[in-house]
Amino acid sequence: MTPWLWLAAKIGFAFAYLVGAVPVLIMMERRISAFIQGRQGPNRVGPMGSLQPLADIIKFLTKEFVVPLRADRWLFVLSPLLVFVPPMLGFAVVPFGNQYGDELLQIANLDIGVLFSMSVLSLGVYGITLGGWASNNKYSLLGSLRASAQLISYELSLGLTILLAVMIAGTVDPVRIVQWQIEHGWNLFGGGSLWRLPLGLMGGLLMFICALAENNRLPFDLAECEAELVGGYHTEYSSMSFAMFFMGEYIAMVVMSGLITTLYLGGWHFPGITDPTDHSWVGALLSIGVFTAKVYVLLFTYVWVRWTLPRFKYNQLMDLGWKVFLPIALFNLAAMAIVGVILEG
Amino acid sequence: MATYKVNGKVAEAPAGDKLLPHLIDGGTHVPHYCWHRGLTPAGNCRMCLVKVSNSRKLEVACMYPVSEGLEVTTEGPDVDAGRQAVLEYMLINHPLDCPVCDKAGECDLQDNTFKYRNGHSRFDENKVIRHTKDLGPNVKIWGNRCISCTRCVRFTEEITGTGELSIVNRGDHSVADVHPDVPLDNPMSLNVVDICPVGALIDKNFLYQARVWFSKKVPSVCTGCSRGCNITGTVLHNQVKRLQPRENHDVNGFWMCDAGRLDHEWLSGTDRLRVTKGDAGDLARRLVAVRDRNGAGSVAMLISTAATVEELHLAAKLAQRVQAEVYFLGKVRGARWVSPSGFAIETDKTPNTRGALRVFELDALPPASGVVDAIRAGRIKAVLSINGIHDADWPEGLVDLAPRLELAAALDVCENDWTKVCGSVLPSAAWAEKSGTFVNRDGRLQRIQPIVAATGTAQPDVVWLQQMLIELGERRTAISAEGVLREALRGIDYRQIGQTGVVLDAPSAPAGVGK
Amino acid sequence: MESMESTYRSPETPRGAGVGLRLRSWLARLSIRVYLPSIAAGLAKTMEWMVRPKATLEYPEVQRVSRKGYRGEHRLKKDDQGRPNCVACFMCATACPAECIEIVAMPAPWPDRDKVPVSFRIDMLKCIYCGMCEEACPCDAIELTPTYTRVATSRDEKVYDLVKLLSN
Amino acid sequence: MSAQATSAYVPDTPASRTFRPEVSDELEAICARYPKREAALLPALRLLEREFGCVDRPGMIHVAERLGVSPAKVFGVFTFYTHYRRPTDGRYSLQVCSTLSCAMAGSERIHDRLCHALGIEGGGTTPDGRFTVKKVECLANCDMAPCLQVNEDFVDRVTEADCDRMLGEMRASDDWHPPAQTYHLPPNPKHPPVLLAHVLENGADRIEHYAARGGYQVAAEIFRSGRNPDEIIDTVFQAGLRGRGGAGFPTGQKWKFLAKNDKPRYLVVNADESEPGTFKDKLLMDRDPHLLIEGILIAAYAIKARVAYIYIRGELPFGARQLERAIREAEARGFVGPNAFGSGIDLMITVHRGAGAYICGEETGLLSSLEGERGHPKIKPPFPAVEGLFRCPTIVNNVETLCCLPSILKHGPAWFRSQGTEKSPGTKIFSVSGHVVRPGNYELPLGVPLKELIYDICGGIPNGRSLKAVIPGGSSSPFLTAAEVLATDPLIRLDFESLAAAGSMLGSGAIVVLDDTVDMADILWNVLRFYAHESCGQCTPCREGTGWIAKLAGRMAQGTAQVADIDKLDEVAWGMVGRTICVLADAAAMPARSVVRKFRGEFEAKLARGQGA
Repeated sequence: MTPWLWLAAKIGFAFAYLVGAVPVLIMMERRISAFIQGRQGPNRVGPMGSLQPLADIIKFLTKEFVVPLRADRWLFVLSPLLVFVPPMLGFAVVPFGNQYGDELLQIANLDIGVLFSMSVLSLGVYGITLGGWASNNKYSLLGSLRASAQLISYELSLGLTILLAVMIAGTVDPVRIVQWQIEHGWNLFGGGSLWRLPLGLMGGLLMFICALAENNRLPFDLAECEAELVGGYHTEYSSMSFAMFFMGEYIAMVVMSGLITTLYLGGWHFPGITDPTDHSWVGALLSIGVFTAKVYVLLFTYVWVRWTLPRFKYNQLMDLGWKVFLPIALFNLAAMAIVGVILEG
Repeated sequence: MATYKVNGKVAEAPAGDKLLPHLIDGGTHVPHYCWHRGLTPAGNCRMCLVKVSNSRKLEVACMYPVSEGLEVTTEGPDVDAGRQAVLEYMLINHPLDCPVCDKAGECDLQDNTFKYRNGHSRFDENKVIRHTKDLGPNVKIWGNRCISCTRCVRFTEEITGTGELSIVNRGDHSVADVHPDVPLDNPMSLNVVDICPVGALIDKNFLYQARVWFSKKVPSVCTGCSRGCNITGTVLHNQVKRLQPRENHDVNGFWMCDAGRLDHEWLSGTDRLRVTKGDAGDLARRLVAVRDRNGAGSVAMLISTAATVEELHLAAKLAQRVQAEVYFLGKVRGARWVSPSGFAIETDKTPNTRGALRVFELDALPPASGVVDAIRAGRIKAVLSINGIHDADWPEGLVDLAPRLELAAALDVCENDWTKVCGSVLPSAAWAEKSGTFVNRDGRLQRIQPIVAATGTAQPDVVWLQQMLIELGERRTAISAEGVLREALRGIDYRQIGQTGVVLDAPSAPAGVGK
Repeated sequence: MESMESTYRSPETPRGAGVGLRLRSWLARLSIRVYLPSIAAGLAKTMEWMVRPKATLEYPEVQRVSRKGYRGEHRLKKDDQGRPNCVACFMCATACPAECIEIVAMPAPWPDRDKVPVSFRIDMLKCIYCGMCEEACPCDAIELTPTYTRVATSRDEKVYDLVKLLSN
Repeated sequence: MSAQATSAYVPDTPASRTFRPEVSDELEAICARYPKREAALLPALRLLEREFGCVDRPGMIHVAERLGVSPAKVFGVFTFYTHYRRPTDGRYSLQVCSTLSCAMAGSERIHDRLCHALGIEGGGTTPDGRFTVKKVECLANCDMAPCLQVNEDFVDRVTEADCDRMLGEMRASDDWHPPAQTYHLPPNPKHPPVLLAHVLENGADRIEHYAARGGYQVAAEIFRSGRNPDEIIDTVFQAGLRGRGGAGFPTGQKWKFLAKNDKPRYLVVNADESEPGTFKDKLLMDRDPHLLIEGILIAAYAIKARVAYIYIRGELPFGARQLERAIREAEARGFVGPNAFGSGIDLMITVHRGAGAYICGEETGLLSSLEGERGHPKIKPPFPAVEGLFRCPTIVNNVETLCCLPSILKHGPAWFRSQGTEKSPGTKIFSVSGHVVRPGNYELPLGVPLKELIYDICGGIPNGRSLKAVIPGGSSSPFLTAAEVLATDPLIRLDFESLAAAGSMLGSGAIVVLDDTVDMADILWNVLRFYAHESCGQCTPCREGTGWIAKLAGRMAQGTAQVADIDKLDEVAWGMVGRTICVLADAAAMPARSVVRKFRGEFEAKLARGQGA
């Protein structure tokens, strides 16, 4: 197979992987929320309600796309795409499996993959901001402003925790970070060194919390806070354009989970299940499976947290971001640097 | 006059008078059943027990004479205990079927039981069963509810003198009844239903028509004859369900006749006019046009003596404006009936003959037959009828002569042969649907007021006539019926008339207008 | 954070406490500050609920059995001869706070009672299912059934007449 | 039910009834005896009964037309009185006395025997329309208990064998009458009778006999001498004669209360002897009617009444016939009628028959009845002496009271006062019935100890039984227990004061003696049933209360009541006292209260047994 075909295949797989996750996530979200509340959740369409997302999609597709009066039509149409596309790009550098033959199961093997994903992921806020502004609705605008402020605030802590993982592994190439973890141990647990254990734990936890904030998930979904802002930045969106926001959010969650998996949870590897040297199709599938499992455990936690914790107030959100997480992340990074230099030269 | 004390307060009454009416007039609550102001006292229900200083035991106020220095106590534990005991006895054989009893809601027994009893009965025995049957064409009796107060018996003996009712059997089987072959069928028979303090005697026409607490009661005046009995209308769902007499000692006492009482069924009849044919302004112009074409006196107005003083006043203005000849439409039926107690049912079955005499300043009203003669003579070219009687004595030949008229128009309440041939018909509000005043045969000005709303496009004649007068430039704006009355009879307004009326002048009762 | 502090006041360290107690106290304060134990407890609680049996019934396959005293749709009871118990006394209409009962009465054709309804209409859309009519009924004629599932496709259908109420 | 309904006796009702001309004239003659035509209503109904066998609807309409009253009024009056023959009554109406003394003597068995023999239920008529059996209230024949009335004739001391025999005879004949009643007077050695001195003598009811023993001398003397009527009133007043009907009001006093106006005055003789246990007036009227007539003459003269009515109860047709005949005899001699005794005074005496209503023994009820109304008592004041019959001053006196007058005027007040006690002078006839060896009428001076009367004069309790209770003055007087009767301190004497002090009353002097075999609950039920049946229905407490306590007592007699019902009966009875126009409610309530209080233990034991079973 030619490299181009491989590339096309991997892109196709990644696209399907991400888009396919959306209905699964919708279903997870609804069923888990129902279970936590003692309900059944949707279970009528298809076996166990599995076709409910399909029904939702049909519904969204058949609904009317309404552009509000005096909205900025172009930006209004464009912004859902801006939310939808960047997370997908971020997945390009995530190694979602080991390798099959010579071919790494990663779309683009960039040396600075981590930095790429960081930069691309933060683009998502444009879609939100523009969408809110283009709606010509004060609630939407407020929601989008909140979203951008929130993103900026937590981007810092997120970046610092990513840097922590990079420092532990000593590389910015995701593949090699995974490799390092296979060899030494998960970054979450300090990569095989006892003194790094608290730092890793703290970093992993912080990264997950910041990911919640980045993805506008509860308890940090101030941007679409119904009580105050109707629907937040997507108040005016309907039909498929609303679905794009929706999908974008879920895809961002998947990508973020993939990133956390890669940086802190040992990527596609799980001792005893995957063999890094097995480059057969079996090994490749197993590694994809492990990666998927880890990602979905994280996604489950997203949902679980959502139906457990109440929404913060905006001032609390900002306090937490700037006064707690940022110092902790900074301290973590400094400790890593200083102690690392002292202990390991 | 003797001075006595009621609950410590000094009162005065002629010595020897029975206590009860004076207590009630003095505003003291004394429950009673057998006593009725319009009947001789019987003293048998034993409910009006009071404590008097001259007697150890409780005495019935309806039979106890006022005497100098008497001290009367009408409340307190002793008196209440006595009344409670009497009520308990009264209730033991009473069926307690208030839920299906038409009297419920206006029942003295119910009210007093609510006031004095605790809802508990010590009576565990079988109740006495008495008859339920028709007493006559209008009255039905539920004997089980009868408390043998004999009000109805005394009414038929003292007021109508017909004596159809008596208490039959004795002891706890006592119940009011008629002789099996002689029904209760006198011209005032339904009054026994009003005076029955419980639901034993029931008006068959009102039977199960309404629960009284859902209905509304509006005071008015009967239009059944020139007596002008004061009445109260019971209304439910914008329908007159029943008419009852209202106390007015200058007119009808406590009573009214059955004919007047049942004279409301046509109000919601199918032959009521509900749709306007033509238009008031147009009609006015055409009347003037007829006058202009044929000269003064070519227009005739046929006004019924059921029209109110206000309507007559406006009609007089219109007649003046179109230089019309005025004739009057009446309704004279039967023979005068006077009860031994002096209650009279008049032959003039319209309420306002006297009012017409006064407004038109006539000594006698030209009868409707004059119109027919005038049309035959070719003098009259237009006839406008203003009628509020649903079965008036229309002059013979009028309908047949309609083709010879240039204009036939009617303001009427019901469809009849005449309105069928009229080019313009303006539906009028009937007496129960409008405000106005009548002068009864004794010269008493009394007031009616709307009991129900008019249906369709019907309007009070006061409105129609004012519209016509406005069209003719006689008036600038329409005013209320009361305003028209002030115009017609200077210095008299509705507040002055009140609920019992005012006397306008010395009586010389007119006999009504024939055909 | 101020509001949080005000809600979760840190436990004071008792005066003259030993080292162990002081340490525990400090840890407790820290844990509250960090929220994590509380969050963990919350997550545990939601997890517990997730695995519990569900409260939701799979309607309409599984129908709820109405508890005693459930106030659903009305019905008019009949006696053993199939005649309505109702004597058209209007007590229900009088008691009804929603004024949704409309009765027209007529004399009874049977000797054992005076009055029967010729028309008995309940506007179920006005009804607030308070059960006062049942309380007020002296003849045990009207009652609220456990039925709660009746649907209609027009307003008129929800005005129940005598026939409907008797067959309800 | 249906079988019975088809076989029930349904008489043919004609479309109209009209009196024959001679009856019509008779009616006019009757009407002429009253100032108002409607007062002839009761006699007119009697005419209907006589002419057409019953009072029916068309008959009532005819009478209404003739008397100028409404048919409903006639209907109301007719239904008030129980003694008129109903259209559904059979040829022979067998009326079994069911009140106290007769009930104790077994009238229930007689009734059941008759019903069983005829195959009908009580109150029913045989399908052939021949026999009707019903229970009636006291027939004033208590010493001859049990008593039966066949149409208008009395049968004394009926046994079950008599029933069968009589039924056989009645089946065979269309016009059967029992043998004429015989009278007896038990020996009374201690006190020679005054009023009853001649009643058993042959022909004592004839004017010849009466005149021969000095009768009408007093009246003749008074009328002829033109004495001042007030003198006579004073004489009676001084004699201290007290009313013998029950209340014991001084007669002279009553006469003095007469309103002084120019309205006509009426004397009304209360011969409506219907208090259970009383049978004295019946004897006087049946056997010595002229004594009464002389008394009437004296009283009428004294009170300046020119019209006297004798209201005799409907159940005593023989007495009425005797009186009418006696009046005719007196009229023939010129004692009664226009120009009586040649004194220029016109005096008319009319016998007016009642028709079976105890309440007509109450004076205002009697006056209502006499006016042709339902016998509803009237509210006092005004008292009859001020405004009575036809709204004129009226004196109502008992038969026995009037019978005392001739001897008082003959012998003087001092003689009268020499008998009896200070406050209750004179002799009084005591009607003793129930469980005594010699029941009957005893004329004794007032103040005789009750104990002495029962044990010495009447021979005590028969069959070795012991005394349980005594009703000293008719069933409306509170009961006395054996202990009270036998006590020596206070000794209960038969006078107004002594009995009032004992918590009871002398009443009409009807003494019913109960031995220890009786069930007091049965007795109470019997008494209260009587009052429930006889309440006129005018006042609420009496109308409903008598029925209620009778039903309560009924359940007690049957043992189905609760112990708590004893207090309920007591309270309900108490609620009736003093709240009504007349004293019938009190008359029912007072004995009821005395029985449940004095015999409470017996009631409790019985009801407790009933509940246990």
